Amino acid sequence: MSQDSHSSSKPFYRYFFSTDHKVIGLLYTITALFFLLCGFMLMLVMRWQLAFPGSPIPFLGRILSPNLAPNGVMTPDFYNALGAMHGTIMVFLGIVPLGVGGFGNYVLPLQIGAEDMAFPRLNLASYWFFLLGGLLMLSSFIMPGGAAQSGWTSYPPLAIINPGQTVWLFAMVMLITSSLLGAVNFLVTSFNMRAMGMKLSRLPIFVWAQIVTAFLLLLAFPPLEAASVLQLMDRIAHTSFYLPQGLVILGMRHIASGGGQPLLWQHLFWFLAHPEVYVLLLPAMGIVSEILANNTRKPLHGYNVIVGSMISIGILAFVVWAHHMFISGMSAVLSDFFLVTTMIISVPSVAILTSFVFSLRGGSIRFTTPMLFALAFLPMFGIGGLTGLPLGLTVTDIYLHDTYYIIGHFHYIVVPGSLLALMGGVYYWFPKWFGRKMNDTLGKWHFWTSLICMNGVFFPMFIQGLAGQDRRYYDPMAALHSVPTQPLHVVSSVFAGLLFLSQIPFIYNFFYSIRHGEKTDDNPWQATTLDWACPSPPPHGNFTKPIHVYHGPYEYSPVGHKADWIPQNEEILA
Amino acid sequence: MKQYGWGLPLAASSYAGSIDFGIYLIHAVMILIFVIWGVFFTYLLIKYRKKTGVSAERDETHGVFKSLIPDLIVMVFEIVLIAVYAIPVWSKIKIDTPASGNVNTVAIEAQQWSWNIHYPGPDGKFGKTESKYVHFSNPIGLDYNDPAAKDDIVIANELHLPVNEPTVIELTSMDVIHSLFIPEFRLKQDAVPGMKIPVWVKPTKIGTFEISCAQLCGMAHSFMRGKVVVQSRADYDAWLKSHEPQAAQPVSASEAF
Amino acid sequence: MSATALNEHSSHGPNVRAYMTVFGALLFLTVVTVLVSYWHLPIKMAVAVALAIATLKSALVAAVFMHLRGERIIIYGLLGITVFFVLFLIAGPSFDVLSVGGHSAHAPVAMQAEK
Amino acid sequence: MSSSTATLVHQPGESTGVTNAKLGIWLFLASEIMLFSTLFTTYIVLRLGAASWPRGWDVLNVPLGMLNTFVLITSSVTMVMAYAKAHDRDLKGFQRYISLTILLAFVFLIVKGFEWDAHFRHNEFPSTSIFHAVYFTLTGLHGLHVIGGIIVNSGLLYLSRTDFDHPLFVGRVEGAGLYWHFVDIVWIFLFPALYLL
Repeated sequence: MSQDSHSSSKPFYRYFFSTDHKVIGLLYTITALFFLLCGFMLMLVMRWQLAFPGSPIPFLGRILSPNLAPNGVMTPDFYNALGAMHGTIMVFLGIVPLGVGGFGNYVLPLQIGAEDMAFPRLNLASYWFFLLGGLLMLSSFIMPGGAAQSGWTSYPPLAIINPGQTVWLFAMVMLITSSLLGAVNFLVTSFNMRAMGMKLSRLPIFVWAQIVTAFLLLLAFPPLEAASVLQLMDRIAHTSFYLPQGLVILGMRHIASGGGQPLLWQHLFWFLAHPEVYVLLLPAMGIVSEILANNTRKPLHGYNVIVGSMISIGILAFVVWAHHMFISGMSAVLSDFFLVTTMIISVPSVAILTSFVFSLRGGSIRFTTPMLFALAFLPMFGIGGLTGLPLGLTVTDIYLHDTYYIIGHFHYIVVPGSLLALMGGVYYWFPKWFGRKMNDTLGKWHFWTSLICMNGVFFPMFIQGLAGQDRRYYDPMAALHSVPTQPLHVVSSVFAGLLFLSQIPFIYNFFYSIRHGEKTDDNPWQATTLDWACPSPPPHGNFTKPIHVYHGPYEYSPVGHKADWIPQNEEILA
Repeated sequence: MKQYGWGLPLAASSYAGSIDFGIYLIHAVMILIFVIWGVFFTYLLIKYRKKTGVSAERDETHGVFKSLIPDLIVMVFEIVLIAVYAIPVWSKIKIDTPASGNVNTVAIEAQQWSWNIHYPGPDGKFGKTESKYVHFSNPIGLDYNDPAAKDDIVIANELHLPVNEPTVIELTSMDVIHSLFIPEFRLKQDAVPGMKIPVWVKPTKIGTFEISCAQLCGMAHSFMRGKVVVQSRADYDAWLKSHEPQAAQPVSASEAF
Repeated sequence: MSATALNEHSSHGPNVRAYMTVFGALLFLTVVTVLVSYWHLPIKMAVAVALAIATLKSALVAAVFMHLRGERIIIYGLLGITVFFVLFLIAGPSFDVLSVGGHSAHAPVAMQAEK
Repeated sequence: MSSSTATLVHQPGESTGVTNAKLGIWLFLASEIMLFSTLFTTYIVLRLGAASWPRGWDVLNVPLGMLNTFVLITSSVTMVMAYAKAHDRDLKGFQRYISLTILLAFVFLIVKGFEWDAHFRHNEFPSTSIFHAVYFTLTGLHGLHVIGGIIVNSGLLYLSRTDFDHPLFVGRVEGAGLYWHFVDIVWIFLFPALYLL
């Protein structure tokens, strides 16, 4: 797969085996969007069961095999499988590849003025590990024993007893390898292949976010890989890393040597999973900062505060993991320590949000479609972050843990937070990818309907959480204390359906505009960062003229200048 | 307050009040912060929207750290919240559980999809449990050769507690991780196999409340429900006496079930 | 700065004599660590000694064989951050097992020793 | 070995002064450090939480383990000698030392095979006890890394016939060397933890 693979005639060969970071970035984006859609479908089926427990699923009920949904009504095992796979697909196959693989691969080399990634073939291997891991994960539904059924967190001993977990573990190891290869590639590219003059203090915030994300991926994923290998050994070689002595499962004594500890998995899993949630968040913050600076026509407020906060989030993310385990039997003294570190890490996140809001001050704000998404990110991430406070506090977490309050909290950060910002990124960089703009009216329709539906789905969850509605319940009507809040399930489900419908304009707009979108020049948004200083779509090798960087990334409306922006590769002539 | 509704359920244990105080306080502060930022955010959007001819003013000199003052205030509030509220109440609830010697104790062995409530009986000592004795009629595997096990009472899904007296629950599980969740007591603790975790509660209201499982434990996770009946001391003793095993058979499965 | 120039700078040439001395030291230290374990020291002491010898040996390999001595700051920074997280990774769960020992059905060895 | 970056004109730019290959290898080793420290955490946590833990001397064959440690240390030395020879442009010397490294790696695996076979013969499998589970998993994963090292080194040996004077070749030998020394360091910690304590 040497250099000529890029220009060879056969399209399939040219796309799927090209080592150009732009082609791989697009492949990642489209594959991740497809996986997001699959994960969304699983959630819709779940929502039907939550809204009308025990009633047959309308269309799907007749198609599904009897052991998954006898006469249309889904079994609890199938519900658990849907829940586990929804979580896994959305996190590991959807948002991380979109934010890191898709945008990172395409935009990072452009923004630092490099011709390509440091190791192009490694980049291609990373995509292929991701694609095969994703397909293996999806195919686990049709494997004997069905998909994984013990939540995306797969706590043992349940994960050791339940069927379907082995394929999940193999797919996870492949996805982890893909992310590790990607992280090494990103870090070496950002440190070693910057254009002349692109000092670290002149990097756009998006590049800083990708650097911190790559560090999180690089150092947090291996523990989960080791823990997954141990769980694989438990399942296949009947060792008992996570199985204590003398388990009695459904009346039969479980024949295992015992001596293991279930909490060990939780420690190792959350050691990854907390940095993972920052991996979901940081690319979105990078995209929001690019769009905000561009559309307020003014440099970001407090560049150093944002970069400093991102780096401190990167470091602190590794020392907060056990706030997911306050009531899991972990020692209460350790909970106090993690309570303090959790509160410390909330400070940099708030500092970034404050800097974003203050960046609006004194700007001349253009309400383009990407700007709408970026602006909506701020209040939505605000709700997500604030509802983290009662969960981070040990005492209030006693009541709120494993209730719908938590589901509302992390969905607010991930869906109206990261996903909205990532969609804004698609609208923002679409002209760079294809040289054509996405339709604005469709974009605005998509924005307003998605925003309203997202809030409609997730806000009732806070109320259900306060009423104590338990998480991962196949039949929410079973528990007396969650019967009064059952109508809220119907509200959420209706809005979830509408949210699905509101994505149709986006999908149509995306594929329609590739060929028939309104043609644009190389820099439709008049952005100063280097990714707009090359033709769109950029040729192989990206920059037609040598790049030299003279000043910071967001040189907008300089004093005493006619044009209200100066690209990074142009001198500021006073 | 109605037992169940949209807000927090009835507070029926000694520390439920302090947990509710924390939840209400944080939600009040959250809503306040959100409203203030929301107003400021919309003001900025309206005031600084793009007007023809008016270009953006660059004001990097404007105090970057001055804009972080609101965050500082929130951080100070958080530090005070931790020092004054979180750590003391947490240690009251989770760390200094009353010694299980002289206090009314109950053992709960969760299993896949039911709660086995195990009372020590009049001798106040729990019988030893062995996994090899587990049988349909002896779900927790009580070893009847052990004298302390003779008078133990094992009942499924029905926890009786005396009112206004602290009870220590020795929580464990026999197969997977479950989580004992009693909304009214604001009590939630994972039952981890291989670990015996003491949890204490002092009910303050007589009545019947609900146990539900808060940690995914397989197929019937949502159907694994139990009942908590809080009675006056007299009723509690009477109920206990009515459930004691009459003639203690030496070996065969006890009919206490 | 073409690629080869960078090589010259960072590893200032291999010197075989250093490699051989480290080779001898490593063999010697391996024999020492095996002999020490032969005396069946109390568990805490044995762990400390074995850890010290192993750290010394790996420091030798890293400094001389992996040319870490004359390396650039970024590599030290990278390794420093990794070791910082490794300490947390090991300390967290171990502290949890030790202090929760009281709960667990069979208290860990360390707890039994003290009781 | 025509790598695609070499054909692009390398614009002068900001960099950390460390070659891409070396920085990439060190980043990869950082993730490997996290992987193996997780395995050591598992060992420590399971040992602390276990009711009883057998002494290495009674269960494992310590002399064989010590022999394996010598083998791996020697292979580390031959690896660094191979790098020295590659650095001094001596093809014959390089090929001699790199084949020695590969040979010693095979010896390590064979000795490890004998140890495992002895355990299997006494039907001690990973599922017999938590100690055996930890022993087999840790040494197994380390063995996989040794096999990875063998593949990389034999790749270098094969390519040295044609690309020995390619400018990036010395960097690649150094990278393979760094990886191999790391695998040796993991064994330096693994040996006392499993065999001696």
